[in-house]
Amino acid sequence: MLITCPYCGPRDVIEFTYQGDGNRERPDPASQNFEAWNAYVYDRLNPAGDHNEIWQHSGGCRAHLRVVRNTLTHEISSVAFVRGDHASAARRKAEGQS
Amino acid sequence: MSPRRTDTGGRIDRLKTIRFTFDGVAYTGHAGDTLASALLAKGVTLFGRSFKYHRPRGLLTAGVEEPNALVTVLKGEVREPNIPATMVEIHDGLVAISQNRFPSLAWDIHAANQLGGKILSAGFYYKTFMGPVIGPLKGTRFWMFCEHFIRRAAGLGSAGSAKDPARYERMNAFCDVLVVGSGPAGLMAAKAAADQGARVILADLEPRFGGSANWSDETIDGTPATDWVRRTVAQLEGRDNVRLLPRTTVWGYYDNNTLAALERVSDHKEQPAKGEPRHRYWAIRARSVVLATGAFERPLVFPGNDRPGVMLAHAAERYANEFGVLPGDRIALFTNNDSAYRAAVALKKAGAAVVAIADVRPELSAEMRSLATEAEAEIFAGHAVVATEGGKTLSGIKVQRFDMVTGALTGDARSIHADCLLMSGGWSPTIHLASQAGAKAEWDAARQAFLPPKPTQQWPTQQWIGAGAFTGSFSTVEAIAEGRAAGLAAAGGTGTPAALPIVEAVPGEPDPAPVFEIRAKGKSFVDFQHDVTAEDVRLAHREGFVSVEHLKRYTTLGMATDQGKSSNVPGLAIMAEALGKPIPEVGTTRFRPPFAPVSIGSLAAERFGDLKPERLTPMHDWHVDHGATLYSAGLWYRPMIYGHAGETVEQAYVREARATRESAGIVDVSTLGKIAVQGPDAAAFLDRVYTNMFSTLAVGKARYGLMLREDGFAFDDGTTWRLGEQDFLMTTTTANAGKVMQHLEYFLDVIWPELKVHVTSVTDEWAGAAIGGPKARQILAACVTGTSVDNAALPFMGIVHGEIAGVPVMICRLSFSGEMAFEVYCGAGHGTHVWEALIEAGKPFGLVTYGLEALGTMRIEKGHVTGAEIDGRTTARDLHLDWMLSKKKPFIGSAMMDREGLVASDRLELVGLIALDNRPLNGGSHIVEEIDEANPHGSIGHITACCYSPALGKHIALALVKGGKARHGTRAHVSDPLRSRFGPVEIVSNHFYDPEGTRMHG
Amino acid sequence: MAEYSALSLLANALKGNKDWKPAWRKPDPKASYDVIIIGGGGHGLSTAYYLAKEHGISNVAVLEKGWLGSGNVGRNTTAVRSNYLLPANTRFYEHSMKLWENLSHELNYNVMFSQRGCLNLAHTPAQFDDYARRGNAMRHLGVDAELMTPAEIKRLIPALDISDRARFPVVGGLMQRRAGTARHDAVAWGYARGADRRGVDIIENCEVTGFLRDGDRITGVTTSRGDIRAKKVAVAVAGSTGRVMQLAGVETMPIESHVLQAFVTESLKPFIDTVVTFGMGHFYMSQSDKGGLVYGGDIDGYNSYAQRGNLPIVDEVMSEMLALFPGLARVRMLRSWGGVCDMSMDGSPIITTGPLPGMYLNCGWCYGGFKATPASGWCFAWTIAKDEPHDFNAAFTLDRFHRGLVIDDKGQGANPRLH
Amino acid sequence: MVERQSPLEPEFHVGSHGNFEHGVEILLTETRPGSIVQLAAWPGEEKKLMAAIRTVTGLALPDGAGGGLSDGVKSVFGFAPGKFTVADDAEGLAAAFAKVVTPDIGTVTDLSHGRTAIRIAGPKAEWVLAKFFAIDFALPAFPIGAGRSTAHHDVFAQIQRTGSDQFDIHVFRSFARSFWNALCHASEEVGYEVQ
Repeated sequence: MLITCPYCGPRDVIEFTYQGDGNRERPDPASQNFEAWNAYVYDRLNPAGDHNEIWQHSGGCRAHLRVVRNTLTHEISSVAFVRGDHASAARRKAEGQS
Repeated sequence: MSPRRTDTGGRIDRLKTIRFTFDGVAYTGHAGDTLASALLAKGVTLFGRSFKYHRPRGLLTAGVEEPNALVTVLKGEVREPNIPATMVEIHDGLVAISQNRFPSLAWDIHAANQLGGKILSAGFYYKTFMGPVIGPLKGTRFWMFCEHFIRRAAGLGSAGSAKDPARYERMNAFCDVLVVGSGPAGLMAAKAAADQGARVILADLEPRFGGSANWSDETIDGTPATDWVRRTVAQLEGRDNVRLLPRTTVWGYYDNNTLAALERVSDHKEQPAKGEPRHRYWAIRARSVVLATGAFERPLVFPGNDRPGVMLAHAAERYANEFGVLPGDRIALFTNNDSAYRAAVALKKAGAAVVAIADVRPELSAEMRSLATEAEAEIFAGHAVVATEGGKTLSGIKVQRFDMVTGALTGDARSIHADCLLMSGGWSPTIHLASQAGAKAEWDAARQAFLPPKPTQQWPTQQWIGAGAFTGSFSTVEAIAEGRAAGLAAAGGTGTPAALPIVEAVPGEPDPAPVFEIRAKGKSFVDFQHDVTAEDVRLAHREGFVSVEHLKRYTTLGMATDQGKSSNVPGLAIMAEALGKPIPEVGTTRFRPPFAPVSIGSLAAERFGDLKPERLTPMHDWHVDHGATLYSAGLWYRPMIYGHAGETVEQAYVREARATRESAGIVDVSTLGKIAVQGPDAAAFLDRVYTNMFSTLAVGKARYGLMLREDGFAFDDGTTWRLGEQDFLMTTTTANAGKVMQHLEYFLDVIWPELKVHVTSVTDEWAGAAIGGPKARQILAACVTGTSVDNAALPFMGIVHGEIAGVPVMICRLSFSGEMAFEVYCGAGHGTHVWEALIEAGKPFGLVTYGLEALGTMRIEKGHVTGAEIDGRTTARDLHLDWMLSKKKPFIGSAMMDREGLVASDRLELVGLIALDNRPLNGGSHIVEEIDEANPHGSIGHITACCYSPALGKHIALALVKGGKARHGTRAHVSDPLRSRFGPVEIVSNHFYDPEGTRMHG
Repeated sequence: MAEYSALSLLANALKGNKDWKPAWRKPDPKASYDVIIIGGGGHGLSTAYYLAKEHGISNVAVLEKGWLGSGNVGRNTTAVRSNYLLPANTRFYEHSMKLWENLSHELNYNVMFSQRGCLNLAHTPAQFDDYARRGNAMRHLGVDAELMTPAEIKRLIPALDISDRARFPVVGGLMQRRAGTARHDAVAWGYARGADRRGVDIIENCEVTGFLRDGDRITGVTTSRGDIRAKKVAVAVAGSTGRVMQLAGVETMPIESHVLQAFVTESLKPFIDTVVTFGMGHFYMSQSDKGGLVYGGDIDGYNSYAQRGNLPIVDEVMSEMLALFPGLARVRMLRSWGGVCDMSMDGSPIITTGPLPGMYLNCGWCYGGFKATPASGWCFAWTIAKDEPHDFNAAFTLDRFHRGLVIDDKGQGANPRLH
Repeated sequence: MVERQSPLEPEFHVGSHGNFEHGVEILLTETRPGSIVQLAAWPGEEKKLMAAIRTVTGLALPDGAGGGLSDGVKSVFGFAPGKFTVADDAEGLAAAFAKVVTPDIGTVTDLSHGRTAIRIAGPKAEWVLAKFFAIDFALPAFPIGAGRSTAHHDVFAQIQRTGSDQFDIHVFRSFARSFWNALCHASEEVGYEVQ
């Protein structure tokens, strides 16, 4: 499986660390809403189909990526930096992609 | 007469003689021979024994799909079992032996299994061997008794335990077009793609490129097909953008067009060149893939079809045309399709007598009749072979009139004298890789075969283009046209190419008659290696194992080393007939990697013998030179003790710890994780990450910190040093350095992107030495310049910068041992230099080096926690670290740490233990209130770490015990039935030694 | 239906094996049942069997989307053991072990449970202490465990590299002698036959497409073969838990579905006797009766329902294999496959009533569900029949995560890919 | 000035090795730069950081992910969004950057001791590197000057192409000896020389 890191280009899955369900929302740090905390820590969307998930390119630029990947076919339909302010660092199309 | 070498012909080099042995007998062959062809040329027909009945077996095929002729190749003590003789290229000194036979291949006592006959039907073992319900053999015992013998009878070759001296390597490759298969289709595809300028890899599992062109005896562009192959390969060889990989089996098709291939680099050589691997594992990332993998011929299922001498028709054609070997003198053929007629002609040309062609079809085309005439073969149209005769070799066959619609046999059987029977049951495209890629095969009723699906139905992440026999286009004319189209398409090319090469081939229609089995008396084999018969398939049907997967699993059909390459479709067909359903409704097998068996060495590749890199501290060589016994800690090596001659480990660490507490000791702490936390929000970030405050920490000071996981459990601890207003140096435990780094990065990237903080691993930047003990400060004072190290300049948790022996150092006064202690950090490249300077400075003060054991001893005496206590299940409260949980701010884990399960009163809490019987305690012992040696029960906790404490003169331990703190001052017992260590202990505070910390505060 | 025995084999052989009957019937679904079990894998079938046998509830249907046993019961590495650290797990798996020990007799079907032992190798003194802790935990619950020295290990497994030259030398091991392996498919078939003989309808090729409801209450299922009503609907679908629960409107669960690959070599003469595991990575191996080395390692580490894995894990598993057995470099991997594992947030299972009225849930087996098959069915049947858990599964609740009562044998926290 | 100890020292054997009888196709050496510095810009400050790099080193970084260049003495390349590695034969680079990379631009991290720079050169450099790293080393995909962050299992590596057949590999110091040994081992097939 290849993930196209916006910075590094397509790389083998071995370079990435899976950080799971990207739909989870961390409650406000001071929040006392334990339902929300529990949901954030323990409950996962586990769809058979497109899945919004977080990967870290730990064996590369170490950026975290938001990936939409189909769990039935492993097809990846989008990859973006989790940090919006990294968008400008994305590899330009014109460059040779490895 | 028996099989023999032809006088001329073949792609072997008759001038080169090669010597090898098989079962201890010396043979010769020629360069270009396989073990199969070389032995066959010498008249050998018995190659192996089948799995279950140990029936004698000969060659069925000439290629990778061979189920019968499995051998073990020996290289010294190293064994390579279960290799098809058809895939072994002979070389001088090759030693091969047969397998799964005792005492010899010709006389095998396990052949007696055949006498079991119908009792040993499919799945019989599920119905018996259960044994008595009561008595000494109840439960699993009777089965295990029987199993003992079953296991010894089962199995094919033997593996060895000697380490393979060979080298294995991996190669990561990238290309625009990967072409799998180098027959006419693959060659055309590779050439077309290469002409477009694409980066092309062409792989073929055979040593010779050309596929069927090597044995089809066709002509292309007016020259023998082999010449056309040679010319085309030569053109490709000369190009920078083409890589040719012969002897390379593409065995796996993974996500996003990642394909795995095995190149047998030096198996065919007597000795590999220096540094040359035995196998190279290619991990290929291809933009597009052309599958030109050809097709496998199918056997026909009829009684006696497994006798040595019965072989696939094209295999015989290959032996004759490619290897110059005749598999027999008097050859008969049995077919349901036209392709066998070409074989008949080829064998006739090569010098054999073709005595009969039995064809299940009542009507034969004029072309086939003319080919039969050319072969001088008697035609038996509308006939079938119903028996074979002979012992371990074929002596004759019986043919009988056969109605292919009803399957009825009529009339008298006629015996025909023959020493070789060739069969052809039609062809199955080699769709394995496409199937692995996710494609579901489609049944084609005309071809009587599963074909790869149309491209539109492919999985989105795996895009391939098919060509040639792989797609069901069995003629060379089609292969060449499809190959070029595929190559062009794969390279994204357009334009009108030149005219296609012109092929002259023997005529023949591609569609076989839909006949798979001749039902007559006797064992008719479907899966040759596993001895699955047509009756076994019908038994599976009777017992309800009718889906294709149940059929496979119940009968083991298709589970042998050939993975059903030849047996799959006949098995399905027989089941379909039993069910009265069309074949596709029985199901299709989804093929999984590997296409053909893959050496495990190749998959480990460069990590064979080198599983993990060694991580070394800057002072590593010094430790080794000074007698340290090394301890493997994750990937690191750390000194465990610096033992003196004749010392036990315990004597060494007691000496080291005692000396440290009496004078001073020094330990390498370079392995601690170190993370630079920099930026304007660094302090705020640390406040969120640690349970305690760091924003209040003054520049030039350090603080001990604790981290929790999001779920509120303890995660890691360490000191963090504030080097500047926006510049922190965090230390972590050695084991958790990587995890903590990822934890921090995750929160900065995903949760708090607004924080301006950078984190960088600087573990390797710094060498660290911890020097502690009553004399530690004096030692530092003796060697540090540029700063004072007295109490005023360097208070507890203070940091100073100075120099040691001309090298800048950073010193923090903190203590793990409980002594007055300092951590001295310097650039890693200066680590040994500073270390030696400290050792030198310490000599007058009795400084000792100490290792992990003494470190552990002193930390147990102090009651500090490490990974043995922060084990992922304990909370800060369990470890009496609740004083570190700030109430002034939220932090990671703060919302979750007070849940019911984390504050329960019966949780395990950290305590100290003192052995009251003065005997050593064992790590992993449990704690009980009452000893019951015979029936241990009632565990209330366990020991996490233990040692002999030189400071206390006692055997002590840290332990996690239920409601621990409330038990201080009470007695309990260690219960260690594993090592029969039981005895009384006193439960005490985990702070054994100097609980007030007077020593470290000085 | 005929009992299986050596005698019946002989009698049938004499009749040309023509009289064998299907191992289980192929009935059409009825309109309603007392209990519907979704999932014709090991756990669903054993649940049905014990419902009928222990609780007299035989008006039961087991609904299987594909062919029976097509999930993880036919895709695992067949190890059976009860060598857990935490008491809730140890007790449960030991109950399972006791059922295993009599299972072939119980089912009149040879599931080939062979107690050839399971050896966990330790590579550092600290790891050895960890195993000692685990072994002692087992011993204090009446479960067999023993420590072994490198010399003893070498005698047991001559092909193992225990030399000091090894990157991670073997310093000892934890052995459970009663552990072993079983023939995985036979377990599914044996339970299917056993349940069928007690009147349970096993319905293959019947995919559940939705739930019938009366308000909140689950009253049945819609399937590819029509609607089927039931007083109780039990879900035992392992890797498909997320999908099935979504059909019931439960969007999130403390479960992620991950792919686990497994491998087998070509058939070899006896090479190792026990199940053996590597301590400095993730690798386990045993040898089947046919002679193939059956082995595996870690999950691929990302959500997947694809039953296909990728190369990094393949390479990792083989590398670890050769670190222990350097003589296997020339042995060849014959087959690989992938199974979909229901990884829970603490690595331990869930067997519970609910979470909806009329529903019962069995999931969270991670990649250890095969050995649990008997006890899982036994406990789930109890829970369904009595509407409350047995002591053995009382801790395996769904709400334990929120309450912080996690059973985290590996101490990895809420990170399924690490369990 | 106290000389830095190389982590490769006991395994650094100058001379020809492996299958070199037919010629050496790989040159291996340790470049031992005096300084290796990591620079990281805050979001939006990347251009300023690149300007600072130019000020200190005289090297004008090209735009774009993984862009870099080398003048034979100093080299620089991007390895992550907003992050750059700079190496210099001379010591003191971190101090020089500390003066110009102000806290509002980003951070400076000195890794001069923490990373070991290994140079592999020769006609088979791509071939040998491809044994370890799953990235495309072909020139069009990996132009001269460019940098890549990648890993071989546990060994993290930053690789800069400093010539058409020359690469500088920065690895963590603690892994350097293991990686060096592996690199030498993998080069035996084509013959290599340690300089």
